[in-house]
Amino acid sequence: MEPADTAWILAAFALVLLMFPGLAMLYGGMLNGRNVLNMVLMVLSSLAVTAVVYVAVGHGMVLGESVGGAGIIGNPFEFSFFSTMMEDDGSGGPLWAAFYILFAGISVALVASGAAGRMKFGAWLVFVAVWVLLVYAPLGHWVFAFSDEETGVIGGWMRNRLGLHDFAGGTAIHLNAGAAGLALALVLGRRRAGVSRPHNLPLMLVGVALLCTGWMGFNGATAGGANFLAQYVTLTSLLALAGGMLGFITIERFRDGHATMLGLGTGAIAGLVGITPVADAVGPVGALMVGFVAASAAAWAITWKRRHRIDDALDVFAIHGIAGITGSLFAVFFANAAAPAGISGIVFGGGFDLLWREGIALLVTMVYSFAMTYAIAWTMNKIVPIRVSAEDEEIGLDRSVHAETAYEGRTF
Amino acid sequence: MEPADTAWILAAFALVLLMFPGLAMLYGGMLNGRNVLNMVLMVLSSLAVTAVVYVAVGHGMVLGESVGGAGIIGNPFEFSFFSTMMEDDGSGGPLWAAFYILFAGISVALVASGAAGRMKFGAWLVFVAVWVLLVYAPLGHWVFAFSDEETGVIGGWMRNRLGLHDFAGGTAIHLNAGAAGLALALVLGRRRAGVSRPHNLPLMLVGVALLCTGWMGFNGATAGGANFLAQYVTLTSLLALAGGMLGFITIERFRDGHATMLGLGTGAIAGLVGITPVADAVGPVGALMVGFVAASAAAWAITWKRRHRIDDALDVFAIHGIAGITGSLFAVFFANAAAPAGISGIVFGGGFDLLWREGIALLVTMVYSFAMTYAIAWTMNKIVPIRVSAEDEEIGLDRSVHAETAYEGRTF
Amino acid sequence: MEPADTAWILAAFALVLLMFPGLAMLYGGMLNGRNVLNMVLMVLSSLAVTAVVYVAVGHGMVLGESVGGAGIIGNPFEFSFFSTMMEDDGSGGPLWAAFYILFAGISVALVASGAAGRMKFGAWLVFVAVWVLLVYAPLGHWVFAFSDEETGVIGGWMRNRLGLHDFAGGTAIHLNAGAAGLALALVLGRRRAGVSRPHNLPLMLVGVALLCTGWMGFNGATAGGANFLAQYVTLTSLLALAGGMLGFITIERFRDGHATMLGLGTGAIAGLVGITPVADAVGPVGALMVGFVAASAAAWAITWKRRHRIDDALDVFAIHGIAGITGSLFAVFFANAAAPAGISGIVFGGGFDLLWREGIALLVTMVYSFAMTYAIAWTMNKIVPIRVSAEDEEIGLDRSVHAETAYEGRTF
Amino acid sequence: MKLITAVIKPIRVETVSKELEKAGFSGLSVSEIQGRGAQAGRTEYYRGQAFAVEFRTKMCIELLVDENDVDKAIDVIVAAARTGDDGEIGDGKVWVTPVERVVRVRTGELDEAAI
Amino acid sequence: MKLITAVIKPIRVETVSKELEKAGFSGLSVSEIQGRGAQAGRTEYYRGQAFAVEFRTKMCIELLVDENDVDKAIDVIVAAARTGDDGEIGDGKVWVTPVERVVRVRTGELDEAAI
Amino acid sequence: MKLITAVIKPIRVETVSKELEKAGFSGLSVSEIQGRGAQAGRTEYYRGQAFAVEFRTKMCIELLVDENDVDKAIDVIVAAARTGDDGEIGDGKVWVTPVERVVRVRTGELDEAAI
Ligand SMILES: Nc1ncnc2c1ncn2[C@@H]1O[C@H](COP(=O)(O)OP(=O)(O)O)[C@@H](O)[C@H]1O
Ligand SMILES: Nc1ncnc2c1ncn2[C@@H]1O[C@H](COP(=O)(O)OP(=O)(O)O)[C@@H](O)[C@H]1O
Ligand SMILES: Nc1ncnc2c1ncn2[C@@H]1O[C@H](COP(=O)(O)OP(=O)(O)O)[C@@H](O)[C@H]1O
Repeated sequence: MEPADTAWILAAFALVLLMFPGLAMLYGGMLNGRNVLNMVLMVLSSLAVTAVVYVAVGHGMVLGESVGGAGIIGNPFEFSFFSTMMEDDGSGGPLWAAFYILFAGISVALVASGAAGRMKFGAWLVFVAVWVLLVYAPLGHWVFAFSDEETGVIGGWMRNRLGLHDFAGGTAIHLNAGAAGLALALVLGRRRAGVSRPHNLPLMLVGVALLCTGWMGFNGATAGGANFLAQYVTLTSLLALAGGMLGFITIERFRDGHATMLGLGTGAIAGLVGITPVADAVGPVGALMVGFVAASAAAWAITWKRRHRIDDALDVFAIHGIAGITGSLFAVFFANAAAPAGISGIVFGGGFDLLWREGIALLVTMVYSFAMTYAIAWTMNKIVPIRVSAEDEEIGLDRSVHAETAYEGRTF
Repeated sequence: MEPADTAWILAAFALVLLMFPGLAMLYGGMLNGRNVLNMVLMVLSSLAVTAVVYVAVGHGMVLGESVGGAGIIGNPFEFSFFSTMMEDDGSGGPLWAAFYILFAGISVALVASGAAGRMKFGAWLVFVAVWVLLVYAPLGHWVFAFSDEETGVIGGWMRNRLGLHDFAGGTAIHLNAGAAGLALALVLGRRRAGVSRPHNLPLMLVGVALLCTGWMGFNGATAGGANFLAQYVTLTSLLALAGGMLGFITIERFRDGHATMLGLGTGAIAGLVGITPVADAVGPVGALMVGFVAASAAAWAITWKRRHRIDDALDVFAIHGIAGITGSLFAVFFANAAAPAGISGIVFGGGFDLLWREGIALLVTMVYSFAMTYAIAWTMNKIVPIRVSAEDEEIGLDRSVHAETAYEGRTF
Repeated sequence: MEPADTAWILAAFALVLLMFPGLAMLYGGMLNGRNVLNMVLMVLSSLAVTAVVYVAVGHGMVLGESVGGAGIIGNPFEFSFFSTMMEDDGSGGPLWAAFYILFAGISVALVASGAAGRMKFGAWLVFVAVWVLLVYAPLGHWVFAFSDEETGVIGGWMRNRLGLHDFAGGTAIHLNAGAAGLALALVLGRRRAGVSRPHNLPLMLVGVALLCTGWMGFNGATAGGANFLAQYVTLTSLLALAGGMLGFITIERFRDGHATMLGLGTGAIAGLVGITPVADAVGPVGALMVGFVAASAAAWAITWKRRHRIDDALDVFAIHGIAGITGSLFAVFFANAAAPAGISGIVFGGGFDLLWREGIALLVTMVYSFAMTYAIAWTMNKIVPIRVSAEDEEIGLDRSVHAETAYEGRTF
Repeated sequence: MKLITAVIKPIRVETVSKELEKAGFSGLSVSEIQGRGAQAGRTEYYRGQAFAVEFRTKMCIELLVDENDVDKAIDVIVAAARTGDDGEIGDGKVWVTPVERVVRVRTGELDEAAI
Repeated sequence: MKLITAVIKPIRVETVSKELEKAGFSGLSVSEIQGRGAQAGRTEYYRGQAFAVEFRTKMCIELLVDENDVDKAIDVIVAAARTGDDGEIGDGKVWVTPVERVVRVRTGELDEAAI
Repeated sequence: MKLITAVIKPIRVETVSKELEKAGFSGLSVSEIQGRGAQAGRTEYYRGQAFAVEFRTKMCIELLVDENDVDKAIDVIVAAARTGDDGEIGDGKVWVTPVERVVRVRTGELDEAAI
């Protein structure tokens, strides 16, 4: 790893680390004032538990050589206890390992939204470990493990056999988290008290700020170093962020009559979700449009979901699922061959194979993630109920589960 | 662009991005609790609209070759739709483009302060687009477009003909925003409810934190890469930040009898405004003093302005205008020839030409920005009134314009 | 200094700068709502005053050649007024100078916790200057000033004669601040109103977020550049952070019956304190464990201290003292020779000399810092009382000392 | 006229308010209070330190009614505010105080007309 | 003695308080309440979901006065609290309840002397 | 029955509440109010601009008591709420209003039984 690349990835690492508290504040601020701290604990503990799992076997399962060359799962023991990280072999091992822990951690942290205000904290900690092993690890392997012809190492099937284009984890991270959040919400059932207004939108704003800034590190570091690709995806990410803000408030303006701050922030995130898989494949104008349509799609999906009364409290499926799918499909049609990825969208003369390759990847990701997460949560729930008691829920999880309250003098 | 330079500019980009939510929180926290979200929407939408304008024609107008070689405005179509950003020509095109979007966006975001709590949101969005084209773009061209003797490209008149020294945009960004904010405040007229206490100073603190940190990226990246100049301006920026904190609370202590947290934070920002144009031209002790006097001047200007009952609610003119002028003038007299810019201040034997060159630049910037902004706002207001109704203002813009409130259970 | 190293240190500088507002929010959020702004002022003014002291004589006292070759204190005038920082001698002078200002500033900012809610602000400003000169500067010299055989420059005794291993300032910064905070708390006496509940835990969360992210810059930059060591300590810091979160909530779960968000955040910090001196000396699993045991030790120490009714309001001794000692001692026993520092812990066959060397360093640091801080505060108090009046304390320092309140409409 | 004051559980405010509206009481005022009583407090932990929080958050409803409506209003409130199957500790109290005069600010109307 | 309670619009608190002071009523207590009445609620939108917010924020002023001052105090309040030209819906209500005893904590003074 | 209302300094709430409990008054309700009176306001400064803050934060305690307990309760409150040596300005006031009926939501118990 060149020093300049190291310099950028070190900085990007710190930026991505900000996404955890950022997500905690975004989600916490959107809930009522009695379940803020619980949400923060869920999000931050995701990182802690993931780190442990990763050091043990997770990193190998994602980036290790495919077991049996099948492209299904990496060798769990390839990096066991990270002993290979201690010597400098020039590959940047420890830094990338740290980085991949954040990738996995943020995925499961997003899933927490499906459990907002009603899951036992102990059950959540167990869920995180199991989910990283059974859901994230295979999906991560499929998408992040590149085969290497020279050394003969075989990686994940989606990336290498199916030939999926996914720049920074639109499938393994965002669509995955979206589907899983939905599944968890379904197993848990709806909140008793019903939906409540966000209790602190400025807190949500701080969260959005940290999340979006971290995203620049997330996408930029996926370029692998301080290179032209990193420059390019920084530009497209910024443009998608801008387009996303405009897209969401445009829909709001015409549907509800008002542009809102929550909408603007939501749009920023949806725009970034949309660009994540295709940041290297669209042109600058395309990036603005990816942001705009992804955020519009998310805005539409939120309303649609509400009508079906699924209590995905924080809309992870709409924002990370639907916006991600929209971004991917946009690129299938409008990818710009002049962009670094060099792919022509169907509209610009590209082959239709792009469509079915992306289609299969999206579908498999969604189905696998949803079904497996549902199975995990359902099974855990059979063994010991994972939902808190009605009384605890009424009191609010901050107080009933964690014996603390977010604000002095405001006990709600 | 060298990889190491890319590494730093990528990181700096993310830091500067933090300035947007930072400014939103600083301004939002200082208003009453009924106009917070509106302010956030204004600040963040500035970035979104600017991005669109920039991709279309803005970037060319600022950095393109001067139309007719006049040094007045760049060629709007030179970078149209950013199609030139897609290939790596070694110049770091997409990254700098992204960076310049932030520069333009933050300038107009600062202007939002002049409209605090009384402007229609739709009118604001239009204003942003027009202002970036008619006010920021020419000023940016005058200051940021360097002529290139080799290629014969001709840049802006201020920088190249007048020979202005302005390290990181003291004129085109801060003084410009200060004058424009004042003009907008005058067209809109004073707030009906009068001035109110800041509703949430910890929120303002978060804003100051993000803003000041972003500023290190702002000044540091203006050095163009990971070089000695970047190191040097990082040091002088830190020292000016420190001097600014001390300067403002010193004035407060003697004028009002108490040092305040709002004052400390305001001083930090004023100190950074002061150093921005001269970070490469003063010595370390000079940097401490720039911060101190710039913040003191801002503290004085705030009181002076209050006496004239101009409702520049968030003091953008005092903090970004007066502190900026003070910093520039300080350097005219006390620039240290040993600093990277190699300029001798008048006190140290430098020529008086520095004074009139800076003087002209400051005056032209201020007059142009003020007059043009006034004209834009006045004209818009003639076509459709840009101020909200008295009733909407009384209810607060969060609720009346955006149909949401910042805090649950606190409707003020 | 190589450009790539500059790139990383510039970014790291900005990250470390975040630690100041981060600490202010962490401490402010944990106090009651009447002393928030005072705490913020204390923390941020620490940076401002330290900068002035540093430019004058501080930097020389820490990093200058040892006066008389004794290893006790550096030559105060070696860098006076930073005039040597203006030319590029390739050593990165201004950047490191800026960086060391932050190191010193954050140390004294931590000490502010010992004065929470009861110290005169003017007295605090004086205390900062004196403390940096008399306590931080010698300790910093002992630990940070390396001797250079080639040039014959002689550095601090702890590092060079005693042969202390301390990666990023566990002694000079954290243990020092812990002991000093305790001493200051003792001189000031306990708060009249007694202990109160944290008034705003989400604010504390923002603080923890900024603090932990900054820490990555802190530890990463101590590696000196964008090298393997920086990569490695980034990984171990992340793992210690994770271990710290788990450690603290595990103790809480078994002692109090509930995991809390305040505990999780506290654990994250304690974990980072633990790893700071040994980030280059333990393996990845060791880093997880350092975090876990350091946070557990801090959790235990907090309870122990409470029983002795010492009003170290924000537990700086437990978190920065005890956790730091625990981390250091862990490495004495379990240092992994394969890690970059190449030290074998006693358990892995290392010599017992490690134990007494660390032991002496920890003891001397603690005793010197405690005694000297006590003496300073005691003396200052004899000259003019440094504690606010009972009435001011009852009203709350925000209002009585700074004439402002943190939240509108909530005057507590 | 009488002023009915009801201290109830926060979770019941919406129900009580809706039921009162159905019963024809369209106006009322609500505020948050902290109450102590038979219902036990709870303990919170901050860095291992236990804080006894004796007070429970309740909502206080105030309702001006005509003399004749007092019984009806109380019945509605009590029925709507009760939680669990036969009421739970902490469900709250309702009390009635005499009011001598009521004025509507907008019109200056008096007493019954002003409610 | 009587207790005058006034529920008024937040924007009028300052005026009412100033006018009362001018009229010689130097002491009073204010708190925030949420009111429902003839004045319509409003709708807020969060991610497209409509929340009906029935309650409007009002301020509640409480004022202990001597028997003889009741009329004067009510007149001052009503005049100062009215908004628009002839008052607007939601301007609020003022009511009077009997008080049997008042004690000043500081001195133990009673009744009229304690107000 | 009577309703005792006490406006006191925030710093005294805990003491008053504890003393009342000792004296056998286990139930009460507390809320925060802003008070104006003889006690002077203060000035705050924001960027050099002075804001007169006339109101002081006080706590309002409400206590339903049996007729016979009124004197005892008032004595306890006054004694516990007084600050300084002989009381300070701003220590607050206590007043008593008649209550005609009390109902316990949980059980429907009435009057004395419901307190
Ligand atoms: N004597 C009293 N005076 C005023 N308020 C009271 C009194 N007793 C109880 N309350 C209020 O009523 C609430 C419920 O009372 P509590 O004794 O806990 O349960 P219950 O209403 O079932 O008897 C308390 O939290 C308090 O706010
Ligand atoms: N019956 C009532 N009892 C107690 N408070 C009431 C009652 N009716 C109205 N209020 C209070 O007075 C406020 C104003 O009443 P509203 O009916 O909206 O307008 P108006 O005062 O013009 O008739 C309400 O928001 C509520 O706080
Ligand atoms: N006439 C009044 N009506 C209602 N509340 C009052 C009245 N006078 C004072 N208060 C309340 O009592 C508090 C203390 O009163 P103040 O006049 O400052 O001191 P003191 O109680 O020593 O006379 C005030 O802040 C206010 O909340």
